[in-house]
Amino acid sequence: MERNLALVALFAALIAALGLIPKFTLGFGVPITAQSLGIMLCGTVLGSRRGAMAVLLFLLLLALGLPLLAGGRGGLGLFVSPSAGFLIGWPVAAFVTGLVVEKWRGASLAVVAGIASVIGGILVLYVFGVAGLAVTLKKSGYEAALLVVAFVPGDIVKAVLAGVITAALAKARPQSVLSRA
Amino acid sequence: MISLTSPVETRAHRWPAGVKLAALCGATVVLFSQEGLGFHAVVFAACLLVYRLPGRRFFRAGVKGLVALWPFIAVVLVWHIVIGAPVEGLVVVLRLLSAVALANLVTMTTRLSAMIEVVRWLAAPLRRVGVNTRALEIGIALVVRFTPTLADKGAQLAQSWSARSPKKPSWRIVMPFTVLAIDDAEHVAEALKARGGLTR
Amino acid sequence: MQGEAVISRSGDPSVTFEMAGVSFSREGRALLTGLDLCVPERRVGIVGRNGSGKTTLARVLSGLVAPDQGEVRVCGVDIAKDRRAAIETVGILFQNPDHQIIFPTVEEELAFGLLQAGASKPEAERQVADILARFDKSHWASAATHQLSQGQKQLVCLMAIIAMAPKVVILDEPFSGLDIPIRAQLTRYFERIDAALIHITHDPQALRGYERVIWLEEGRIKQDGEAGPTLAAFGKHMTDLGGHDDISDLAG
Amino acid sequence: MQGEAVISRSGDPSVTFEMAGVSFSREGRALLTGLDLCVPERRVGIVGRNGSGKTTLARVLSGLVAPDQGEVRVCGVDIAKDRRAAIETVGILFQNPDHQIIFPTVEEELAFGLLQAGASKPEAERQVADILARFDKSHWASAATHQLSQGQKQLVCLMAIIAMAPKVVILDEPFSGLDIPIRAQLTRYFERIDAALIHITHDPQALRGYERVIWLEEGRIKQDGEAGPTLAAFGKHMTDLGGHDDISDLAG
Ligand SMILES: Nc1ncnc2c1ncn2[C@@H]1O[C@H](COP(=O)(O)OP(=O)(O)OP(=O)(O)O)[C@@H](O)[C@H]1O
Ligand SMILES: Nc1ncnc2c1ncn2[C@@H]1O[C@H](COP(=O)(O)OP(=O)(O)OP(=O)(O)O)[C@@H](O)[C@H]1O
Ligand SMILES: O=C(O)CCCC[C@@H]1SC[C@@H]2NC(=O)N[C@@H]21
Ligand SMILES: [Mg+2]
Ligand SMILES: [Mg+2]
Repeated sequence: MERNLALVALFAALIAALGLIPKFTLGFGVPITAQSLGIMLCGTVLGSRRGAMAVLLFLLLLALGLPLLAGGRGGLGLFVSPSAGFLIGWPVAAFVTGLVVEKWRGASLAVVAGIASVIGGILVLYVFGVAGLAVTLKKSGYEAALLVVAFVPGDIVKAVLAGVITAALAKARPQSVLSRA
Repeated sequence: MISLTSPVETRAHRWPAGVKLAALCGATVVLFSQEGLGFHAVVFAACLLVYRLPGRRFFRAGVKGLVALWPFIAVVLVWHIVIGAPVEGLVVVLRLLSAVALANLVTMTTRLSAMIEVVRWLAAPLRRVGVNTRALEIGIALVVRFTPTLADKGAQLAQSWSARSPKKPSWRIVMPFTVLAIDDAEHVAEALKARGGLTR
Repeated sequence: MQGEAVISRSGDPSVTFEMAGVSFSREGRALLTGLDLCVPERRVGIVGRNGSGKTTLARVLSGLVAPDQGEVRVCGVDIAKDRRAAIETVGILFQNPDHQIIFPTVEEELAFGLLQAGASKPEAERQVADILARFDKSHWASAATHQLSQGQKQLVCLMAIIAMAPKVVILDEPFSGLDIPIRAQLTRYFERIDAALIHITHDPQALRGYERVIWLEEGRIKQDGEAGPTLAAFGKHMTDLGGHDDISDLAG
Repeated sequence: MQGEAVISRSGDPSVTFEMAGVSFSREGRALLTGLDLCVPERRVGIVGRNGSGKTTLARVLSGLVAPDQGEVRVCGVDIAKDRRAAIETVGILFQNPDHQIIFPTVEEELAFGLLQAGASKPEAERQVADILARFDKSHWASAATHQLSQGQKQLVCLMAIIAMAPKVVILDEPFSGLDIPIRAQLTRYFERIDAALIHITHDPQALRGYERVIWLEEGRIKQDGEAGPTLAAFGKHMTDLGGHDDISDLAG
């Protein structure tokens, strides 16, 4: 029980720590950020429910005003900014990513975690992101979808990283990979 | 960790956090229901005025939070000028600025402990149906704890590396760091348990 | 035999701790093997070489891990099962302060255990201020724990335990990083308090005035009894081992 | 004055270390202030209370952090700038072994520094086997570092440094968690080796036979000179401070 809570809090903090890596803000106001790697890892390591809880905890702290988003941003304002769709999609992304890792035991963990990250951290997440952009920027869904293409290469690299790290962690500390525990 | 709460003590610091949050929600709904340029210009000017009231230091901190939005503002303006709807562009920009400004205002005038109290209050119904909300409170505190220690642990590892290597720490440090973080969480879990854990 | 042993004076709160047939293993290695102990004494030392299982025993005694076999009671409480009673009964000082500190500020760290034990917020605040003042460290209240020096961290951990006033205090090398004045003060402080002490150390000096000493070797009891003779035997054995001239003659 | 001081025998490799006008601060607090030292002695102790800046000084001396002001040379090497020369010159034992260990197995941990210093793989393996055999710990080679006891970890860290054979060894409380036999053996071992030693400790006993002792207080040099008199003054001051009867009389 205490272990689960500590690991959930750790991963929420990990998302925050990844915000220390410099971001690159695209023209329409949403940055390319290492924090989405944290979202993927929440799912692949903690599994669906705890992964989503870690992200929710992170968002809660963000909403409470801690400057945890890349570039030291924080506060409620973010939830009405162009990033809002992505932020709302983050817990769902972690949940779906974790669900895939929990259910699919057929291939090596690295491959499973990588593909799960693509499904949850890209496919599912972008649905929310695009919707958010369409609302905040008053664009059509199609136009918004074009904008997020810029994130694809970076996010694929992150998915691969998530796969590799998860597999290595499962080797070093198997009992801490809750998605497979 | 530094929170975004302003060290400049304003009158709003003493207002109940819950009231401020509720007012903010209301204001945001109103902002997004209005389309008039005049309305948004007045609201934004009012926001700036409110920021200026507690003094220059507070104003500067507040403006810094808005300046961060400039790429977005530039693109929306250019885009709307290109498609021939500059007024609509201005409305989008002003609305966003006001919404962010108001939200940041709440953030800047409310302490973390007060925010945690609101969370406690919001979670009260959960408590009544038997959910252990103590976990939520401890969870918040733990994140605040892990964030600087993660950076610390990273720095420690980098130092241990440079004590024995002339080269900069390489990617090989990633796994040790991850494992260190996990071990840290396991230690915290044990320390929590030693002092009662989630029993209360 | 092992595992069938039963605690003789089961539930007696005046007995510091009792174990019967306690074994504990991790990853296929036996770290503790068949420990039977009944310890009514209130000043108990635990000694042994590096890796002999002292810290493992401390974790079992504080209920942080449950033994694979056997039974453990501290002041009559089944410490691994009844966690609520456990925190009122045992306080443990971890060997490595970095493993113990949970919170970002000294104040929060000290208050946590008190709140956990049921104190109200103002009550906890008062007690924290008290304990800080007692150690003349009131200026530490809002200090960031991760910026403290190693010895300072150790002192914070000690204050956190002392503040909770448990019936039994387990100290895992409490003085290893502390300076001489603090050490002297704490030694005197521990002489005075009512709580029973279980003190793990490599320094036989630190156990002066103790009633009983348990000497562990490879997870078993090598010798156990009155402090004087046990420490003497232990000290002699250690000096013998250390006396070899070549470092490579050293086993362990 | 401060910061203008210049190193007198700049670049002299026979001088253990020299510092001129060294100051270091973190988050607006001065942790070290205006240190001027020229230390040709080869057995140097550093003493001081908890939080007096000993570990910070060790980090500056090993070039892990650069001072805000002033210059530091160890065996003539500008330790903060010339990192390649630095790791051949200084080896540092961290106070907390958990801050030092990077790799999952003992073998990898010991080989790392050797490989980084330019040894070939087979060469490094041979040296690792050597050092493990010398301490009679060959069976530790593939052990998982995180499963070791605190003292065992400390010994691994020490072996990692000894294997690299630096000219100056900085020891930050090397014996705090070690058992008596290992302590005795290491003490003798350190007496014999050629490397210069800078030894941080709370235990004046550990500095027997040392030539010079530096006593730090709040980031400044309180006393510095021949070991005998400095330790005597330090010991007396510490005992005085520790002698008060009430714990709350204690400042620091
Ligand atoms: N998780 C683990 N898995 C396997 N072995 C372990 C684990 N934890 C500890 N050990 C081993 O158990 C033995 C006892 O460890 P313990 O920490 O209890 O020793 P100790 O007596 O406290 O030593 P020290 O004086 O160095 O602190 C050691 O040999 C250690 O390597
Ligand atoms: N990152 C930091 N920021 C601010 N203060 C710090 C930081 N690191 C250390 N300090 C402070 O610097 C002082 C000296 O710390 P240092 O670790 O050098 O002490 P020390 O002499 O090694 O003590 P000990 O005997 O307890 O190990 C302490 O008061 C500590 O709180
Ligand atoms: O505003 C922020 O800092 C975060 C917004 C979310 C960024 C999204 S997450 C998926 C996509 N990949 C990125 O690198 N950035 C976006
Ligand atoms: Mg131990
Ligand atoms: Mg120190």
